[in-house]
Amino acid sequence: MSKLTLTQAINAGLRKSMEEDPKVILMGEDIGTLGGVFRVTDGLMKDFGSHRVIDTPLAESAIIGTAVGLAYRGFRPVCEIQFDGFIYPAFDQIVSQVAKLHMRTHGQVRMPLTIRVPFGGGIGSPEHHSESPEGYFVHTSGLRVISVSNPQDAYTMLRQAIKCDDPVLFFEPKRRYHTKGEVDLDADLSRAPAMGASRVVSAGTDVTLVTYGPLVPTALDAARAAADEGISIEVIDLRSLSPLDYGPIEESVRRTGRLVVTHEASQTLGLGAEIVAGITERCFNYLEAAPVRVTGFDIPYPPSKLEKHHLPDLDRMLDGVDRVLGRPNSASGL
Amino acid sequence: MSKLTLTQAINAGLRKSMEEDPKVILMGEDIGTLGGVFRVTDGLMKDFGSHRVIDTPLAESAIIGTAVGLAYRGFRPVCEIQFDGFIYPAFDQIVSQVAKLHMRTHGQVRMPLTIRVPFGGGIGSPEHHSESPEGYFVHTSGLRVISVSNPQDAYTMLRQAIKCDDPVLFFEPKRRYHTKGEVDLDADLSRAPAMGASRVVSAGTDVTLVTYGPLVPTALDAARAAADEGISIEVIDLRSLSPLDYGPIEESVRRTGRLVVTHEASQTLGLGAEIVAGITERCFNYLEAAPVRVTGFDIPYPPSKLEKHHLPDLDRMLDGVDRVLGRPNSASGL
Amino acid sequence: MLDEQADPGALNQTGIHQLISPDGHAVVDEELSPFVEDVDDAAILGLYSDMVAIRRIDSEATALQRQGQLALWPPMLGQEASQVGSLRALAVEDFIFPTYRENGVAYLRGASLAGIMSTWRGSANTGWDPHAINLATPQIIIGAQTLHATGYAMGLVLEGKDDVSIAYLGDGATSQGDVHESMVFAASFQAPVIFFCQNNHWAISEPVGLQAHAPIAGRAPGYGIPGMRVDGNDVLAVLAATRWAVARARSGGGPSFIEAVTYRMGAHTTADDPTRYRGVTELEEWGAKDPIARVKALLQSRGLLDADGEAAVTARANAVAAELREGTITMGDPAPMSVFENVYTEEHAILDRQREHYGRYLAGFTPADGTKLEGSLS
Amino acid sequence: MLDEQADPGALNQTGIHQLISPDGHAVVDEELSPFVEDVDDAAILGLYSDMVAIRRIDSEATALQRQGQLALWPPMLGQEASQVGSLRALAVEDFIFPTYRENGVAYLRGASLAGIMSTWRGSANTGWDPHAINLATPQIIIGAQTLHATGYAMGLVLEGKDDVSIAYLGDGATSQGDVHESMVFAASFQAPVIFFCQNNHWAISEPVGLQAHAPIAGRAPGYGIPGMRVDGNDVLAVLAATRWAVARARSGGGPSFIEAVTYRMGAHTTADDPTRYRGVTELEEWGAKDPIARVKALLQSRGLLDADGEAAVTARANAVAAELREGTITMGDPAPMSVFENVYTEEHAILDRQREHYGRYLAGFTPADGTKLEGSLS
Ligand SMILES: Cc1ncc(C[n+]2csc(CCOP(=O)(O)OP(=O)(O)O)c2C)c(N)n1
Ligand SMILES: Cc1ncc(C[n+]2csc(CCOP(=O)(O)OP(=O)(O)O)c2C)c(N)n1
Ligand SMILES: [Mg+2]
Ligand SMILES: [Mg+2]
Repeated sequence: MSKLTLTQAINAGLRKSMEEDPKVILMGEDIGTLGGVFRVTDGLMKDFGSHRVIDTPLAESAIIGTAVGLAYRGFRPVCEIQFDGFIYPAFDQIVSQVAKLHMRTHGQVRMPLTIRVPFGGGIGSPEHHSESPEGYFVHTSGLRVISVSNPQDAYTMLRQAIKCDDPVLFFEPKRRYHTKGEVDLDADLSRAPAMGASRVVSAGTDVTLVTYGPLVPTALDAARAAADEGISIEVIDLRSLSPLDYGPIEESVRRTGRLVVTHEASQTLGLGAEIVAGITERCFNYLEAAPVRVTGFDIPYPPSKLEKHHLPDLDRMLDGVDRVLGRPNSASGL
Repeated sequence: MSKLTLTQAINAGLRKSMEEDPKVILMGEDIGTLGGVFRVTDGLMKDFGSHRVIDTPLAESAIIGTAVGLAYRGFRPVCEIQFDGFIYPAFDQIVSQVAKLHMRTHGQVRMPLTIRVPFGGGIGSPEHHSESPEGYFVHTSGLRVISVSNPQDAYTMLRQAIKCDDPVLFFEPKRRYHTKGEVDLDADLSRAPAMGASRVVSAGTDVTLVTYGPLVPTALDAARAAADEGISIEVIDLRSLSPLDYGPIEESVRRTGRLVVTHEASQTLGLGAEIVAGITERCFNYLEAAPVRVTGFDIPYPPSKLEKHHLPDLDRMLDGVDRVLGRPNSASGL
Repeated sequence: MLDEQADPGALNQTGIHQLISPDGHAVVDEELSPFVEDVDDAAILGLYSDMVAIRRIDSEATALQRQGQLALWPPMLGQEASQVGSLRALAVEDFIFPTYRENGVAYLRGASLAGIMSTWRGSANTGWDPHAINLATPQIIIGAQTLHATGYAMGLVLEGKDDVSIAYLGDGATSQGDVHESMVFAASFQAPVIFFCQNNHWAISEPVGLQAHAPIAGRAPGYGIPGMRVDGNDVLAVLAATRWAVARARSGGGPSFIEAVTYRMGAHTTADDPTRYRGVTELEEWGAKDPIARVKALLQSRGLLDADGEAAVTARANAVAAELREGTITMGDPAPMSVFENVYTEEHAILDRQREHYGRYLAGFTPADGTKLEGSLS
Repeated sequence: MLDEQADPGALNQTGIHQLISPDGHAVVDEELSPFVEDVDDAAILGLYSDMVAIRRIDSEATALQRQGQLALWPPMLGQEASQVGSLRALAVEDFIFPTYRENGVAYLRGASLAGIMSTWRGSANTGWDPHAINLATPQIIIGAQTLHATGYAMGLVLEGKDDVSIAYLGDGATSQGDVHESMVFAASFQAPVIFFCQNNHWAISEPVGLQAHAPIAGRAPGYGIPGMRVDGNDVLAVLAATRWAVARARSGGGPSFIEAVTYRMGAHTTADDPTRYRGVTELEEWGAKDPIARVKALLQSRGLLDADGEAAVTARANAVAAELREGTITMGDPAPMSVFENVYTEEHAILDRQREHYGRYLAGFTPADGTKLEGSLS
């Protein structure tokens, strides 16, 4: 076991994948000489050469579009999109090509791309640097979407994503890049939890709190705070956003009868909508109250001095918990 | 009143808007000399000149991006995206510019663009010509999104969209282009239903069936068929997809206790997710059964010979109704 | 100040390479002639036969569309020399990224005629295995394939192979950002990719002059990529130009750009009505430059096309047409449950559930009107 | 075959227009000199003063960022001549579409210093009314603004105005599809737009040679747009080149493209560490071409910069710095409820409900740790 930050864990996952398979190559802006603006790819160009760690010209559609061509040729490109807000120029290639090519070719051409996206807010950045675009990709059939919340998952799930023959959007919670955790670098991948599996990260009995990526630590804090007040929250880390793994959520909601979903992305058609709908369909008779969503508002991401008023924090999560419990101290009183 | 097809009604709405306001200009591929591949802009270049009906080079990002510049200059551009599947190259300009500029400039720059998109399936077209991308835009804060289902709404709502100072995505159900209906061309816009208002198009008491755009006629057929079996369906045409107008749906569900949402778009994070979540939040105590979604599957749009197996039809809607009523003849038995 | 260039609409501009004149005479071109020195009479006859065959595909498919057997068809009438000349310059290892219009290329590369038609019938998204014949599926998103070809060629560099890739694109496509980004990446990585642009003068109803105020091939040098304009109705010139580009690419010379100046004699697709936007004069003018007629004239002037030869060519075209028709009209419909296939390579909890539900629905369900559902569950 | 062009990395290439040599001597340029005939000594002194002032903005803002008063700052050190020369060629009616780096341009166009800083502090998305000073907000999405400038200029054509628009862009930006599409549209509609590209040799850590294998301005002719390469560290040459482009545009000559060859002496932003990717030699080489030093040398050689003159220039720079600092550190925080403002121009049922809930939440809520919420509800 090694103690690694999230960035180091991702770096290690890339390194391991490149060692294991010469067809794995990295592409992106500033990922080579600089090692990435977040240093995620630090040292990899030096060790693997500029033919496997490719600094590309500044054009996102081309990064993804040429990765498609490389995949045609049998490569497994891992593309970095520098920040969440810069993925949109590549949207067409992702939605109309990457997501559809396997079906279009009757399964004869595979698109084992991994698209790494540092995402989410909380780091005081300017416009376009704090977005949560995952919903767009979850709505896109043909893609897999995952989001990691800790170094061990980052290491393992990145390796799984790269090994997966389907295209995977890999969302990295940039405000957790410096979070440290134990990582087993030699763990047997075949015995790791499946890439598509969600996970209960804190057991509880009163309320099920579902989240992913950057808000997992916040949700755990909320669970601890609630415990002080005698409320027992079960926290579930989705890990896989597409496909959603309803198993643990269903099991939990059948016990708690109460569901809160929280994410940074805007509410309307954010992941919360799907989970509330999906759980209502699956667990209707077990629900004791309407599920609650605690999310970013339906606004463009605000200037950084205001981001704390957009992003769900511990207090807003607890407010959501109060609401789902019908407790009168819910301040927003939906 | 005139009897017009949907295309003719849109054409009339464009004409009227251009007559009323010299700042209204049309832009798009093949919209001028040809009159559009669906003939929606037929005759407008002849009547208004090539400076107001602009055949653009073949580049969607540029169509929207230059429309942004034209809006800066005080124009009200109405852009045509030739088919749903060709909107993605413009996604960045729509999401990062069109949707955000009003907020970015503290309300000092307005973006009164209307983006017309023929959408949906059912016309036997090749790949990329039958998509339902509305969900991407509903999830995007700063945009308004509407979808029309009949000639009168098309005429009125297009005029409202063009007059609106916010950017509006205007989704036209292309398989209904030839549907005829009475249109009051001289109706007073100030007395028309608000652009953001949904509408009960068929009253009923047992089940609330919510839809929009191309499936409204199908839903009405389903209501008629169900009536023969003694089931009374209330059909609601959303008209506005963003913002959603929950009023009539809430009112209806409080009476029926049963909700079915149907659309062509894929299920995961399709509009149905938001409506099921929103109504569950708002009407939890009135729901007698879990709401049901009858939607396209989570697949890339299939070859046209298979589209009838992807698109919800009358039978699948009735199956959904059976499900929400808990009737044993529900074939899919969710 | 760098100079502006001339109007791209001008048809008989200097700088367009040609090896056969419209009336069928051989022309010498210093740059291109060396690339076709080995093309003997038999080879020219072969090119002629290819062109006749794909024109026959075009007319047969157009007829089948009118008869309701195909949902749509994009004619290639007038562009046979561009398709045949470019394809015949490639080796089978070279990978092709075509648009919807390169159905002649697909046939010559080895796709089955029924396979090609399956897409236009609406039965399948692909009619061949791209890896089996090194041919991608027809791209409908304008310009997108040029990035794929560039990436593929980048892969060839990484592997140290001397194969090449080729991207077909239209004149309209040159306005798309993706095409520009392809040129940037191709130049940056010196990728062995050929951008083969068929300037057929129209993008649906829009004339090439709307897309470009200067000759399209003139954009290439700005990227450090050599550009070549060639008479796209001259099969030998197209063959030579493509060979030039292939030779450059194979020997590490990197990307190149070919503009084949040709003309779309037919409608954009069978759904299009070109009389709404273009006059007959233009059509007549280009009719006089027919790509097949000029090779035929060349062959005849050299006494190479006797009755037997012509009969063989016709026989091949007839056989192709018959096979195409037969393959199309006997094509079965895809199985309903196949909509769920190949979305993912592995299990997918959400989609698998939808598949299961729909399977149950189809199995247990008789539509209200009593008809039976077509196709079998698979 | 059209020719390839030379390496864009080459610094002292022929074809780069210059009016002041790096050591401060006036140079005659046949094409450009006529455009600055009226620029007298006072005007040159003014340009010098402008450059000193914006360099001071740069150093002051960099310091404020280190002190935690700004979240981020993108230095313009070394690019003062490009910013001043281009801006000073424009009339106030001409509309400017800048990137994040044109903060000198913004100041000279009349944005308040506090306004400019509000964005870099993270307090506001804009620090001025774009319509009031004909200046768009700084664009962060690389290349996007070039389409806006093109569209704006198309609007000018529609209105028959003789104003122009200008899009600033970097060398890295030239790889983006949007920039290409801008050139296509600008050429097609003969829009009076100036593409002003500051080739500062770097796009974060990527050298210009990665983006381009031929001089960037050499791309313009391919579109039928004239291109001009100018010494971007020579304020007179930049002024002249921009005047040339403006004159063309105003008189119906359509778009033009200027490549100002300059150098980013500082980091990409205060978050960047350029020692990771570039050596000191390059920096020293460019230090010798400093844009301010050369005008100063020119002025001094002509005896135009006495102690009083220099004092006035310094005084202005000091005043600017003081105003900037004061405006920044006294800036109030935006009101929490302002996150809901200006998303739409009219009511919006869903967002209005969220606003109402959050207002209630804020009003009724004291965080667990007992702190008070900053700012007032608005
Ligand atoms: C991104 C995109 N936008 C629009 C279309 C609709 N469309 C199909 S073909 C076509 C014209 C293409 O012209 P060109 O590139 O010259 O090729 P040609 O059809 O002449 O072979 C258009 C606009 C499309 N398929 N993709
Ligand atoms: C679409 C997009 N992709 C990536 C980025 C991240 N980014 C910000 S500045 C920059 C480099 C820009 O280089 P250049 O155009 O030369 O301008 P300069 O910073 O040198 O002024 C990059 C890659 C971005 N802002 N937008
Ligand atoms: Mg064409
Ligand atoms: Mg730069």
